[in-house]
Amino acid sequence: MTTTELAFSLDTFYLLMSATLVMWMAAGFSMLEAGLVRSKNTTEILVKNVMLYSIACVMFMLIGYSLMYGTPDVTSHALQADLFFQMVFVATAMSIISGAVAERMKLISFLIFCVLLTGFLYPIQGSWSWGGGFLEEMEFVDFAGSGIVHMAGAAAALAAVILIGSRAGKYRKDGTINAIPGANMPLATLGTLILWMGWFGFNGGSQLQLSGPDNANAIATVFVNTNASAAAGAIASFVLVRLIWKKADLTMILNGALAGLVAITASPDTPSTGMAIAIGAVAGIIVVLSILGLDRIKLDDPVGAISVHGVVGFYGLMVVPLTNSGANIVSQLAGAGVIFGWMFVTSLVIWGLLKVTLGIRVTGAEEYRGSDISDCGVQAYPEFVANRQD
Amino acid sequence: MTTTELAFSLDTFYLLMSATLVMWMAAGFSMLEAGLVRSKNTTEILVKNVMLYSIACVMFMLIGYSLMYGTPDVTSHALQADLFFQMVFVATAMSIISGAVAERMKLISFLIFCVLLTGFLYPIQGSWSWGGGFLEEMEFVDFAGSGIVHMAGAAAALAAVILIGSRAGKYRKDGTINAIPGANMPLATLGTLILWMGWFGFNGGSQLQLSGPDNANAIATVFVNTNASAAAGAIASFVLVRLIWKKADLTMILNGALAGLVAITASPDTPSTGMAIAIGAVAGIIVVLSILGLDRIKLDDPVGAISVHGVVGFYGLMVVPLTNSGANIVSQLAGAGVIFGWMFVTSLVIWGLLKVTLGIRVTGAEEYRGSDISDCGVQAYPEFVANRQD
Amino acid sequence: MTTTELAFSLDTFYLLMSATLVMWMAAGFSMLEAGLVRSKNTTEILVKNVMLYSIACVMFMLIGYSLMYGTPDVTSHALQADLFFQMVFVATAMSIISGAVAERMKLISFLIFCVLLTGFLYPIQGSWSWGGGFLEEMEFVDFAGSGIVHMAGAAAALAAVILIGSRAGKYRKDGTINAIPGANMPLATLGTLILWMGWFGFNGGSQLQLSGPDNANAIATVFVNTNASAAAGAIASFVLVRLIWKKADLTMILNGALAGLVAITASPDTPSTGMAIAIGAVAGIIVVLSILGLDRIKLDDPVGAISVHGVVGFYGLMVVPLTNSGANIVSQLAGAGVIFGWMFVTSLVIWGLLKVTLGIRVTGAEEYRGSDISDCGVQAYPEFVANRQD
Amino acid sequence: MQLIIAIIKPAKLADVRDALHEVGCNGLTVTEVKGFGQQRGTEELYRGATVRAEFLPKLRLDIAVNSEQTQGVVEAIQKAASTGNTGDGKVFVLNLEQVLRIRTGETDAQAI
Amino acid sequence: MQLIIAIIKPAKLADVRDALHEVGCNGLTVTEVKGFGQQRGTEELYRGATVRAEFLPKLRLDIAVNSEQTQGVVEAIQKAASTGNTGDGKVFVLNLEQVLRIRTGETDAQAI
Amino acid sequence: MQLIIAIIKPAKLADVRDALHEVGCNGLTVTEVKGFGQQRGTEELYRGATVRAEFLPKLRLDIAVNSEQTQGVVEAIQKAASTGNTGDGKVFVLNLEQVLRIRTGETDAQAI
Ligand SMILES: Nc1ncnc2c1ncn2[C@@H]1O[C@H](COP(=O)(O)OP(=O)(O)O)[C@@H](O)[C@H]1O
Ligand SMILES: Nc1ncnc2c1ncn2[C@@H]1O[C@H](COP(=O)(O)OP(=O)(O)O)[C@@H](O)[C@H]1O
Ligand SMILES: Nc1ncnc2c1ncn2[C@@H]1O[C@H](COP(=O)(O)OP(=O)(O)O)[C@@H](O)[C@H]1O
Repeated sequence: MTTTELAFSLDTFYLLMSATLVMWMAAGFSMLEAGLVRSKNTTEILVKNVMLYSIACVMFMLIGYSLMYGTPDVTSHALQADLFFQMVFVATAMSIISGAVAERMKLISFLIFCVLLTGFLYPIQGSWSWGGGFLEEMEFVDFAGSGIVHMAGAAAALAAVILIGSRAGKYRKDGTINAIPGANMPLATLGTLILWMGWFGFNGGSQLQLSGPDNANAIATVFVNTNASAAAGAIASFVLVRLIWKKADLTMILNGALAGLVAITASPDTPSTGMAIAIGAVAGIIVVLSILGLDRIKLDDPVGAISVHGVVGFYGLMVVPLTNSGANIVSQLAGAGVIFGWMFVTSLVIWGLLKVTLGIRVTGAEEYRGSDISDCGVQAYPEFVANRQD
Repeated sequence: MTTTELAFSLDTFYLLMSATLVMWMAAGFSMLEAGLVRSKNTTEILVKNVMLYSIACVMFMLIGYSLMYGTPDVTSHALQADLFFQMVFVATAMSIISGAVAERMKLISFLIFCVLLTGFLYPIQGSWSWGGGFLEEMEFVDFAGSGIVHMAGAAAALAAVILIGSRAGKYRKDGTINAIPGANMPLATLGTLILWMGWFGFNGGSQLQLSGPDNANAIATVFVNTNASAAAGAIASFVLVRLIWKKADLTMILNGALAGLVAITASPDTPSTGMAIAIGAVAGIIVVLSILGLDRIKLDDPVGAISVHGVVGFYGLMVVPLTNSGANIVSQLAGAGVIFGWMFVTSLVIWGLLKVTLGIRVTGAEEYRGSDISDCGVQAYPEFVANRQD
Repeated sequence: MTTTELAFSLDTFYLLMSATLVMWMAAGFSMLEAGLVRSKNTTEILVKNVMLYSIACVMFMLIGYSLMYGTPDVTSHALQADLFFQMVFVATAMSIISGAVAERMKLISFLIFCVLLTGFLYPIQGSWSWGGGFLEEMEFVDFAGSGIVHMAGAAAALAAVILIGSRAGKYRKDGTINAIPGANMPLATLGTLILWMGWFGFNGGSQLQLSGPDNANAIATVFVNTNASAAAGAIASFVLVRLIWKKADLTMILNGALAGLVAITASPDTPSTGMAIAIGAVAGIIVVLSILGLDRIKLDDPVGAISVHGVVGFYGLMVVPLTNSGANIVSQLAGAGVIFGWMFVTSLVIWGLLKVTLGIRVTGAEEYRGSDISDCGVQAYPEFVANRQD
Repeated sequence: MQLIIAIIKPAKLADVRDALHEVGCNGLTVTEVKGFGQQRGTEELYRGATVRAEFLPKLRLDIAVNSEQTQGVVEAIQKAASTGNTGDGKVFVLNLEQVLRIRTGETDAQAI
Repeated sequence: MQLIIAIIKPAKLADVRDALHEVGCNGLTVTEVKGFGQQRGTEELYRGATVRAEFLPKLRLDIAVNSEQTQGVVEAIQKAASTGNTGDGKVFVLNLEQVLRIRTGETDAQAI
Repeated sequence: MQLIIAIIKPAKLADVRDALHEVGCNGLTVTEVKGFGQQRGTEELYRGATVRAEFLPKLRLDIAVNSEQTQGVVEAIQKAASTGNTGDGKVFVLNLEQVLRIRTGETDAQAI
């Protein structure tokens, strides 16, 4: 056996393991969102998450992959491994949306949108940067997808949230904000830690090749920086919420860690450890302020997805030039604008069409009783919920 | 260092990582089953799952491995890695049973059966196909164990269910079926996603060798097809239950994904992506119909294990010849018959003996109060269950 | 590409995957502890676990790593991979403490201690064995850290438990012991299975090099023995509690499995499979007796961390000479004494200073209402806890 | 009119409801309660220490009836809820001054 | 003095509380209960089989009032809790012999 | 005979039960309830927004007693349940027409 053949095997295995970790993020999003919604909507958010992953895989295999990459000429690893790795990314983009529109979006409209996003919207946009398109030529840098995956998903989520409105009772008539606590903090924490773990595949795998000392060193750096940024994000959020409210709001800490992960994703291979910590810490602050700000303007996002993936995704793109000499702020801004514009406008159109046809929001009565009963017929914890509303 | 030595290291690592993913399936079965039983039997099903994995490992190391493989002449990877990989499979077979007999089987009889299945029944049967026995010679094809692992476990489960009877209150006197919803849907979903992840080790590792482009390509194909079949199974089940009942029953969708996984396991390396999707989709339909059918004939299987692993496992064996030129339907039928016959008959005898000696079913009073109190002394959620029955 | 370069890539990947599994143990500890405390303290223990992992990473990157290893001369794999692997170990040590002091320790004092332990106490001590210090020269053997990680963490935990006292209501005035059952058994089981999985990275990665048949064989042996010892620990605990109490106390079985894992960690590469089973089985017995014994002397440890990691960690060090010809009992005793002494005394001083300054224990009223409300402002299951105490 | 409060074992709910149905009583309100009486709770073990479960789960039924129904209903409950073992529960009868059906505003006998 | 027991739909709690506030009644005690009456429970599907949810969730309010308040409170509840649909609930009125405020030891009218 | 309803703070349950025991009262039924009175709920923060927890957790004890016990029991409850802080709760006393022990069919004084 030649070393080239062995490298082929090693690189294939590296991509498959990375992709498996990214697939695992589907469980992370499921648990995070299941923990942050009320128990009456838990089964439905689980259905959405399982179905969106399934649909994303099928659509991307059948249509999206070739739209995004044509017929790629991969020689350093198995072509199928490449397909598998790219495929699991698209589910991540879609997962972001399910969180933002949780507790009020109609299941069927959500799944139709999922078909369109994973089959068309995302791959078309992705081809511009990762498929050799014009953003790549412009030197737009987005290593693993702060913008292409995370901000893209958040843009589609924002369009949905604008059209669907806030959950009943979230904003009181007197202008104050009514908190709607999620049902299960251990699940939310588990989900975040799963995502944290899966992100090593997400960022670590995006080097696409492991063989050779340069690649190996780069990947090791990616792992360290990804972890450092997440840790710093959690710490910064903790310190901030502790200073403002004297309480350590767990959900904000989790959002802080995720913000650190999203921010570093645009260029995890270039910062020093210290810079990675700084990038993550600032992300942890931004995300808290963004969540408070979006609530102020009455954009109701139960899990903070738009802040974590959208606002921080944008921030992540913007700090790339600080550490990556191959990037410049103009291209980063242009890239961010193009991605956001495309995803937001197309999504707005699709959500709008769905709204006037099938409708995108459950009825008031359904929202009151919870989508679990109306859409799924099964409650999440049937034995515990003593006071099911009638 | 020579490339052969390096390949040895790589292949060993590949098997160990795959086996770790399969070991992780123990958590998948635990969470799936813990989510689908009532809370009064949750601790007990967790005890069963932790103990069966532990017993399976010890029995297979001490007895089963040499019964199944003799002293295998492994040169491409560490012998211990081979042992570890084969060992974790046997726990899977046993996990299937714990789900099917949940909420009424006596703990001690279950564990005694576990000793016998993992030490003897499974390895003897396994040796016929994977240990160079007569089924292998007959060209019976079962790549990773649709039949040898899954249908085998389901056959033993079926014998148990026939002898133990249904849960109190499941079938009403008037002939209608009383649903007994599980206590925790997020856990059931988490369990399914863990199994989905673990299956990449289950199927991906069954190639047994990674080094060399052919192996690497085969493994990548296995990953893609395994995922495609699971996704298609979930989608098909969703569409079907939605059409029949207008509701998206989450538990059926989860069973659909698992059915896709079981079905593709017999030959995940040969189908095209499109065929893998088709195989999974049909599995997703079959599993729903099978669950309804078994309920009709009053075989009470709380988690649908017999349908998912048994009926779909059989189906998986039967479709191998469609994509695998090395297989033929006669051998597949013969193999399926032999495996089922052996496992069913021996299990029936053992369960029968246990029934007349120790007993296999908890008393009516114990069933009413829940096995958690009678067998474990600890409730699963002691603070939540307001209405413990007396 | 040369084989050396390829080996460099392979070894780097091996370390990164191992470290990812160890990072995943953070989720294991989180879920285990969240399951074993009462629901009124669940959010707070989750905050502690997420924060301690984050702080441990940042402190170890900034200070601890160079304290422990200087500037290591690593050539067989990426230096950053080494940093990442060593870093995740320190979080494990700290996780042990959060369990032992659960339900009464002040959040802020805990986090300050965390800064000191992960930045100084642990790395200084670690350098003596793994950084080329005097314990290494004395031939003290501790392959993956039964003593250096687990017993070290338990020593700090013991100091804390002595100073903080037991939870209100744990020990009755009449001398009897009042059980305080944890809130969520499925979470505790999930946490244990996550730890079990992560331990393959913990022990398997500690070989530090995969390339070459000797390394590969050693690692495969480590996997098999780690698993065998855990399985045997679970079985032994099960048999023991079943004999004493006629009930299969799940939490004891989980502690038994963890005890098996801790015990084998000191030398997982040297025992035969049979010896690994024996080592684990004895650990499973010791841990049950230790838990009962500590309760007898009123050391209140809600999750059994001191028994699992401290008592069994010590036992693990002591049995190394049985299978490892490079070890002797005198060095093992000396090493254990030095590690315990250092960690216990320094921790006692720090906890003592914290006690007289900031205080280490929540007020009686806070303990009664639960730290979730006082420290975090968010309850773990806000919808379920019908009877929040006032 | 009278308000009948019955404390029963949870397992007897279905039987009692059927019995009430037979004596023509169709409305009732059920509350999950914990009882303390001659019947003692159990001691359970957790990690070797005891958990005292002193209060026992019971159900409380509140049933408003017209005075002429009262004896029939009390007897029906007694028959249906009795197992002969300690802990079977109690029946309390109170006078009702007034009853109102919220939906229609009907009162007293009409409202029951 | 009288004890008013109102069985209402859970969704109406906020409205009823506001209505009570307006008629000067500030204390009340709420219990989660399950009701059975003319309004029937739903049948749900789980894995193709039916789940009978026969009892419906309701809230029970206990409100102690002085005799002169009684009619006002009952009417306020009726207005606030009524939706016109079956299942709106009932109001029961009982005589109270004695009331005591635990904190101060005040009794009867003072204690309400 | 009388039915004593006591609304108390959950933390006081053990004390009250001991006190009842001392005055010879061994049976009681406990319900988890939510109370609303002069004592106000807390505001909690979640993601920067407020959660109004307006109702406070209380326990309701129902205790059937013979008329001669009533005053002693009420006083015992008051002493044991009082903390002096707002929210200590209330005691209500109602007349009981009839009591029945389900197990034996004993009635009234025998049944308590
Ligand atoms: N004096 C009482 N007041 C209120 N409830 C009571 C009283 N005595 C008993 N009960 C209720 O009746 C239940 C059964 O009473 P118990 O004395 O255990 O059995 P039995 O009535 O069969 O002797 C208790 O659990 C409690 O809920
Ligand atoms: N006789 C009764 N005794 C006690 N509670 C009753 C009685 N009848 C009805 N209820 C309570 O009132 C609720 C509403 O009654 P229902 O008959 O369904 O509606 P409506 O009063 O509008 O006709 C029931 O769910 C039950 O809780
Ligand atoms: N009028 C009332 N009717 C029924 N329950 C009441 C009434 N007033 C108070 N309560 C109950 O008593 C509890 C304590 O009352 P509160 O006014 O807060 O304290 P205090 O009685 O010490 O002034 C309340 O939480 C409520 O459960």
